[in-house]
Amino acid sequence: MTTVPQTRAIATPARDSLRTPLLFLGMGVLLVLTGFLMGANYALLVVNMGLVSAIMALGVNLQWGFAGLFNIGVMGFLALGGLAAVLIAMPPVTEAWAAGGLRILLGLLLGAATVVLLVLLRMRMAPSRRRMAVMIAVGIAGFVLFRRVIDPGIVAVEAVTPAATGYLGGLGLPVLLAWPAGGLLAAGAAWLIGKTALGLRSDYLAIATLGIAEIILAVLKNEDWLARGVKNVIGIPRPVPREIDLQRSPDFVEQAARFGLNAVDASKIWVNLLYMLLILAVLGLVLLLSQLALKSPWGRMVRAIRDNEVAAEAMGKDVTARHLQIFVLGSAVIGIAGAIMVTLDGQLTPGSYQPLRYTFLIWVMVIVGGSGNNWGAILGGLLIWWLWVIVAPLGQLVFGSLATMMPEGSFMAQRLADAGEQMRLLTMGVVLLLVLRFSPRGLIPER
Amino acid sequence: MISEDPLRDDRGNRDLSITRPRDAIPMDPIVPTATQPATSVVNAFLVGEAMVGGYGRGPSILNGCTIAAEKGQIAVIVGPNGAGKSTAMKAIFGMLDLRQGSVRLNGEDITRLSPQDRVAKGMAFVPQTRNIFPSLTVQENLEMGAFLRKDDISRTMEQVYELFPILREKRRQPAGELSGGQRQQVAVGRALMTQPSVLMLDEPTAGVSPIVMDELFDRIIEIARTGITILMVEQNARQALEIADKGYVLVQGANAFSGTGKDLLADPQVRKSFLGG
Amino acid sequence: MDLLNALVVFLNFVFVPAVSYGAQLALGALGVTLIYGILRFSNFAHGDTMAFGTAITILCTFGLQALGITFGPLPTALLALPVGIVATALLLLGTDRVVYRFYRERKAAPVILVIVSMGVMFVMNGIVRFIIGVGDVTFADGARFLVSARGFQEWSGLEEGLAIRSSQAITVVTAAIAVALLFWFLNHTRTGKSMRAFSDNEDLALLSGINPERVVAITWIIVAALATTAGVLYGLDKSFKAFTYFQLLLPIFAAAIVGGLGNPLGAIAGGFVIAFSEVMLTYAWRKVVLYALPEGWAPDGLLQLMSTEYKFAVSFAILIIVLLFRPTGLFRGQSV
Amino acid sequence: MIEVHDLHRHFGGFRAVDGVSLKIRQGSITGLIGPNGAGKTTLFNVIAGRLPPTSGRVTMAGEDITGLPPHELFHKGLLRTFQIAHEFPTLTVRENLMMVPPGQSGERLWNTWFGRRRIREEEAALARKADEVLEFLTIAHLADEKAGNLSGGQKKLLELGRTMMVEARIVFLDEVGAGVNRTLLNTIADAILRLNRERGYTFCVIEHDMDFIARLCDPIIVMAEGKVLAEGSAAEIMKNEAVIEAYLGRGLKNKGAA
Amino acid sequence: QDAAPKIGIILGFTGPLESITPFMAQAAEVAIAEVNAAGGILGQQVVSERADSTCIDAAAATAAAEGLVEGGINAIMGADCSGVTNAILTNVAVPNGIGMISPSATSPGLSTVEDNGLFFRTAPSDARQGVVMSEILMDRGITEVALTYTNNDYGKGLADSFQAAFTEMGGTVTLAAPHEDGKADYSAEVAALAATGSEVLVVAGYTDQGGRGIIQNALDTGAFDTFVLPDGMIGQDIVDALGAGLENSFGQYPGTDSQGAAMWQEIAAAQGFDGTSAFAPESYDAAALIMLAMAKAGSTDSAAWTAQVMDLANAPGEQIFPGELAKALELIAAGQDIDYEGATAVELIGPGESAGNYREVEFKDGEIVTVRFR
Ligand SMILES: Nc1ncnc2c1ncn2[C@@H]1O[C@H](COP(=O)(O)OP(=O)(O)OP(=O)(O)O)[C@@H](O)[C@H]1O
Ligand SMILES: Nc1ncnc2c1ncn2[C@@H]1O[C@H](COP(=O)(O)OP(=O)(O)OP(=O)(O)O)[C@@H](O)[C@H]1O
Ligand SMILES: [Mg+2]
Ligand SMILES: [Mg+2]
Repeated sequence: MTTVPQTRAIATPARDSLRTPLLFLGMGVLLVLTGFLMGANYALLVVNMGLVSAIMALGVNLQWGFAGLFNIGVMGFLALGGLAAVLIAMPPVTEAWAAGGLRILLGLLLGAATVVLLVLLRMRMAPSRRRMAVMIAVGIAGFVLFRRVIDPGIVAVEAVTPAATGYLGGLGLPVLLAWPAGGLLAAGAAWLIGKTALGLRSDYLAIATLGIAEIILAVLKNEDWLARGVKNVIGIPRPVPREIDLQRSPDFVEQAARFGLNAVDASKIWVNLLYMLLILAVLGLVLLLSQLALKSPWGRMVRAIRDNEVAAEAMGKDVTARHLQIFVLGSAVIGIAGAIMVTLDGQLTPGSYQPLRYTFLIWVMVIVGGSGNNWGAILGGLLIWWLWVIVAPLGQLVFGSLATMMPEGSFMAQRLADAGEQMRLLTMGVVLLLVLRFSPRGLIPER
Repeated sequence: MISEDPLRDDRGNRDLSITRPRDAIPMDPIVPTATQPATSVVNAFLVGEAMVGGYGRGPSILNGCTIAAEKGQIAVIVGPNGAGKSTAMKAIFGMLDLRQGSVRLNGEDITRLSPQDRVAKGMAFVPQTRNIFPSLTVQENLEMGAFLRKDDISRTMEQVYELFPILREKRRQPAGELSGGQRQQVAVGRALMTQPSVLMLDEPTAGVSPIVMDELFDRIIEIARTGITILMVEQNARQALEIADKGYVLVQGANAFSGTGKDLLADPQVRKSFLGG
Repeated sequence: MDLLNALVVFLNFVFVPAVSYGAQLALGALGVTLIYGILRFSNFAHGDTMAFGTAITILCTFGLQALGITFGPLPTALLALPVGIVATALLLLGTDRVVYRFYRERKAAPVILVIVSMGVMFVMNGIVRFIIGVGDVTFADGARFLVSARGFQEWSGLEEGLAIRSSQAITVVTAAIAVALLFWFLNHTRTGKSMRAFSDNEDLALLSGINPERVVAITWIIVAALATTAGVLYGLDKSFKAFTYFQLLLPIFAAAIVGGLGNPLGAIAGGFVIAFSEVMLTYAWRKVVLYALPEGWAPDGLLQLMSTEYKFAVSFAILIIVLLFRPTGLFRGQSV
Repeated sequence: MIEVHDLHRHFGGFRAVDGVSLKIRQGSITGLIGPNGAGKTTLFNVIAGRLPPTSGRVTMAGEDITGLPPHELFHKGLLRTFQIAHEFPTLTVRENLMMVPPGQSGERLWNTWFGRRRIREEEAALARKADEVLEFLTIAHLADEKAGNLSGGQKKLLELGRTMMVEARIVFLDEVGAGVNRTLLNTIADAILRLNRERGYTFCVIEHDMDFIARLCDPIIVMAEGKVLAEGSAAEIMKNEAVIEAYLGRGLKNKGAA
Repeated sequence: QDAAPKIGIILGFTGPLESITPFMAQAAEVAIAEVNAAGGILGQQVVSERADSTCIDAAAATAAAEGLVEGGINAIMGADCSGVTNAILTNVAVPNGIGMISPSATSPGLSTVEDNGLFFRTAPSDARQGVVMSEILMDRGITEVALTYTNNDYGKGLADSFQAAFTEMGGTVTLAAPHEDGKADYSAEVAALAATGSEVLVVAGYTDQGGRGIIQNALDTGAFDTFVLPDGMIGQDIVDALGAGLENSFGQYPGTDSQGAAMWQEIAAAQGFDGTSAFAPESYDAAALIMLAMAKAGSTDSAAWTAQVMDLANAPGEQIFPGELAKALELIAAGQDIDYEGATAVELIGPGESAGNYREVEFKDGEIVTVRFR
């Protein structure tokens, strides 16, 4: 019998078990090649961000690949993780706290109290017109009170040297603490969202989560007292030494010289390696925990729920609770990745969170890698991120040389030369289509 | 993913075999061998002969079984669950690639025709599962059955409604909202609308109440009398064999017994092992 | 107290803009919802499909203008529209042939198709930018206004003006016609029914003799017509820019989903829900109230429920609330 | 055991269940029959928490269970099968069964990380149990097959098999027999009887195969057009004119072909 | 020195600013070509390489910049958006010790970032412009305006500084509403702004983004017919697109009464592109400054050339305008002082950012007419 396409193939176990290591080996080769062509440090940078992407992909994979939750609000949870980095690591702005910090806190408490009261009312009172009226009245009163208390505080805080601070600042704790904190923050938000929106299915859930992500970002962009809004927070402390300090340290320079490296290269490589270790530790932990969970009755239950919610419910599985649990866990993982990303960048720029980059690209990673398979998600994260950055120089190379092949000064030559950078997206698209063509269920399909 | 309404969930689209991607498993050339059964059936109107086939690269489900039906006659396939009855039906209808064997209609070899082409040749099929269009209304379901017909379909539709009066009542309702038995009636009705020359039914009476089942069998006899060939799989085997001209017992993808319906009913071993005593 | 002026202010700043924006979204959403309804996936390339059709139409419009051909008071682009539609149809059919068909035959899960459409989106993106560049292109000509603000003031003698652009009027009319035609087509023609049958149960459609390739081709052709029309009308009203068309995707999807995926009426309803919630909830009602209330009762605030920076947040919040009460949209759409 | 009080379930204006009151006695095997569209499945769905009732009440052993979600009912010992098989297609057949029993320690996330030993033991026991059930249903050879690849009848068997994985108090069977080979159906009937006699399960069975019903069930409740039409023993029902008229019919008119 | 001097041009060629970045890059390349025509610097032809900052994706921008560094650049002309500019600065430029001049990152936050003396910008920080704009309004007797700004660091920064200055001078801002760029529809913003009853609308946005959409919509509905336009909003393209609609409007953008801007227009026109396109002249200046500094330092080493930038940009010395780079090189070679004026009257202050002289303009008959300088 001749060859059969992969979709239909019930691949032999031997080939199956080899496939994953081979693909990872291939990925490694690609990265090493990149290192040779573009410099070791460039490759390290790409790997680091690729690993962060892999963590994001793991989070999405947990939600979609294993539980079938179509969350395209990834961007929002990433941003929350990033916010945690600011709230934890930036030094507090004492003038701002003095100006109106407590007022804002009080306002927030009042707001939260209103919500809690509303929920209690809803639970305690029987459904009726009266309940509706009471709830609306409480809601409006709460909102007005909330604004009355918080607004002057906000104005005062934002007036404190707006060009440099104009916000409350953070806790001034070590930035590494922001990573779990980012997870917690995202998890908390996910819990609230899940409580309301998880009743929705497929694309409806998708658009709801997207909407919530947009709302989270609107708050981040416009509430300057929180994290400076679109004015960005820059200079977030780093968990690793700064290159420039290393370059100035004689010890380090001496060490570097022993390896035959100059101080600049050595410092960059050292810093990136440190980052890599930290990220790998997180990635490893997340991977280990989710693999253990998935290879257990819990994982079986989750897959059963994904396959057929109705039947799972009839078999005594609490579908809503499981969905909520997974949504929260997945979002927490995404939040951690968000905090790591902001730490790597050293800045929080709410204006830069765009769905294309921070939601859909992550989805591409999961699907190309193979949804429902953690190794696939990791491979997808590495590969797609690699492509995302490499196609820019690549596209320029291809189109630049195409342009030179055209007759000098012709319309096409001009267009091609102009289009060089534009073609990054096109190249990305073509590669994506090719990968999915030859491996429609992803590179490392589920079992 | 599963939607809110369990009844709406059987959108097709899961059975990969049906569309036969071009690069499906190529057939080995069919060389007549000594193991093939005697050619007594070769001249029947519809023949699936010495069929061997399975899903994807999996093991063979059909192991050389032969099914045949004469023009205007009723052939019934019975057998235990998983014997390959539905698979045999699919193979005859071209929804599964045969590894060996052939299918002939009216003397013509149709082994390599696609299901669509077989529909054009006058074959109609009611699959065992996912056999309705859930979001189309009952009436639209029936219309779709007559999709290829150019003539006036209102008379046939009237006949279907007479056969299954409940469908007339529900004709404006999406078929996905019907009860299990009602859906089965829609499925059979859809096939009747085709006015085929061969009608293939995979367990048409599953889930249908006794009174409707009797009506249905009556109607099948009538249809056969108009010269239409009928091939069906049944688990309500005793009733089915009673009206069958020809019966096949399939076990593990091979013919275990065959004969007229009466013969099989009379055979104590068949009764005990396959017809529930 | 001046109720007439209050009404005109309301019409000019809330009603007319929301109606025309709603119609623009609706036209886009019709295409999205049709693809979802028949081919069962969310097509991310739709924004760029619109951009492509518009780009071709624009080039053709420029050609016509260069030849001195215009369309009287109507925009020349409408003359060029058929060319754009044909080009887009060819592009879509080609894309289907080289990309989507493969996955259809393999019965790929809808999400795979979604991601694939993202790949297509990237590619179309590149093509569009290649054809027409990344800059802002204005191509509207003909009479810009049906009723201009100044003209209305002079005609009515009122203090406030009311403006209705011709592109707005054309968009609303087109959207109404498109949804009516589509509804009729899907529910009352043989081809339309066969398309719905195909979307319901592909296998059974085959067994009924429905030719899937034909269904798919017709779907893409209708989508091409819808997308190009939507894109051109939007471009006439605002202007053309590749990146904006890509950004249009989100509100369009929101509209299609809140209306109920797969339902043409839902697309229209969804478009208006999004548009009206954006405009109404962030509108500062001060001026309207000033006119409507007796002298001296004037409020001092702006009477704005939400500031405009939360415009999208608000419209998305409304969308989520709608979905909480109607989990598959206003018109009970499909879900995979 | 189960009491249904004046239960209504309407779809739009259509009354699928229209004022049904009935009792399912503890330890009985109650048959529920009636023409297609009588409202049997809808009644099941309401009792089992799949659909909220329009009005009316359901009690189980005196406790009001109206509108409880299915998973809670499951934990109260109420099981059901589906008329249209609801397998978990990407799980293997064995996994389909192993996922059923409640209270598995491995279903808590925490234990999957810190209680691996216990999980392994439990799993081994579950797998044994599942294999026994599969053996009984004659599909042991398919244990490692994906459930999505089963034949129509095999899926129905799996559907039944799930109810055999746990200690249930009451089991609702919605047409387990449709599409199941009659010889095997007899075996299943024996099993139901055994479960009923030996383990005290209560059953409520929808089925169109009158031999099966007659052999197992007492009493039999007949529904038609959303209402209860008759109730009684098999013999009584078979003689009931109204039931014959609406449901049973009088056999084939044209015996034998040609 | 063996390798040719190499400048990395890193701008957001894809993403929200993609419609102006090609002109910015072209402007920088024009400067490079000019220098090369004059024989290059340090005896070698200058080469350049573009990279995509995406404007939004800090990680991708970092990688792209690192790629440039590995490719051996000696200076960075960029980046465009403040966010990615900061990321590149702290993650690439500082660790690698590469000098960087941004033509368009206007965020005040960048003034205080730790740059090791490597970072400059030819765009003024927004603080000054707010004051200038307020003065212009006051001089025209306008004391009440509505304000809309693009919701990013540029728009927000400018809006903040304007609001502060204007209120200080006794003016009222009835409503400050942000708008998002690249969105489908701006009716809601215009409706809210119109409801304030103000006669004048300040639009702090970009010529080809939401700012333009807002003006278009306001004109169509008759909500406003007087607009005040800051630098990001002034360009020939918007004048062409809106035509008579801007007759009553005015604005200001960086420039002195030096002839630099006009000369730049000519150069750009000769190259076949729109010199008024936002941040194109700043880009020319950034590239020119880099090269002149290298020439003056006699080295492509960043530490060396960045040390010369302030000197070159500011008086004393002979003024250098666009198109006069050859002359500048000669002067430098001759050891004479120069004061680079360029297309935007470059004057670097504080930590190396443009001081900001502004020209007040009106829009008459489809032309941008300078009224006076401030
Ligand atoms: N979701 C729904 N919307 C509208 N009508 C429905 C819906 N579900 C069921 N019905 C109607 O309710 C009636 C009862 O259906 P039900 O499935 O309970 O019948 P049944 O007694 O189980 O029949 P069968 O023996 O055929 O399975 C049917 O007429 C059906 O058309
Ligand atoms: N899509 C599929 N892929 C792989 N194996 C399949 C598939 N469908 C059926 N099988 C296997 O093929 C065998 C025969 O299935 P088939 O559906 O033909 O049985 P059947 O005789 O119709 O049984 P039933 O009476 O239960 O409907 C079964 O063992 C089943 O597991
Ligand atoms: Mg079968
Ligand atoms: Mg039923």
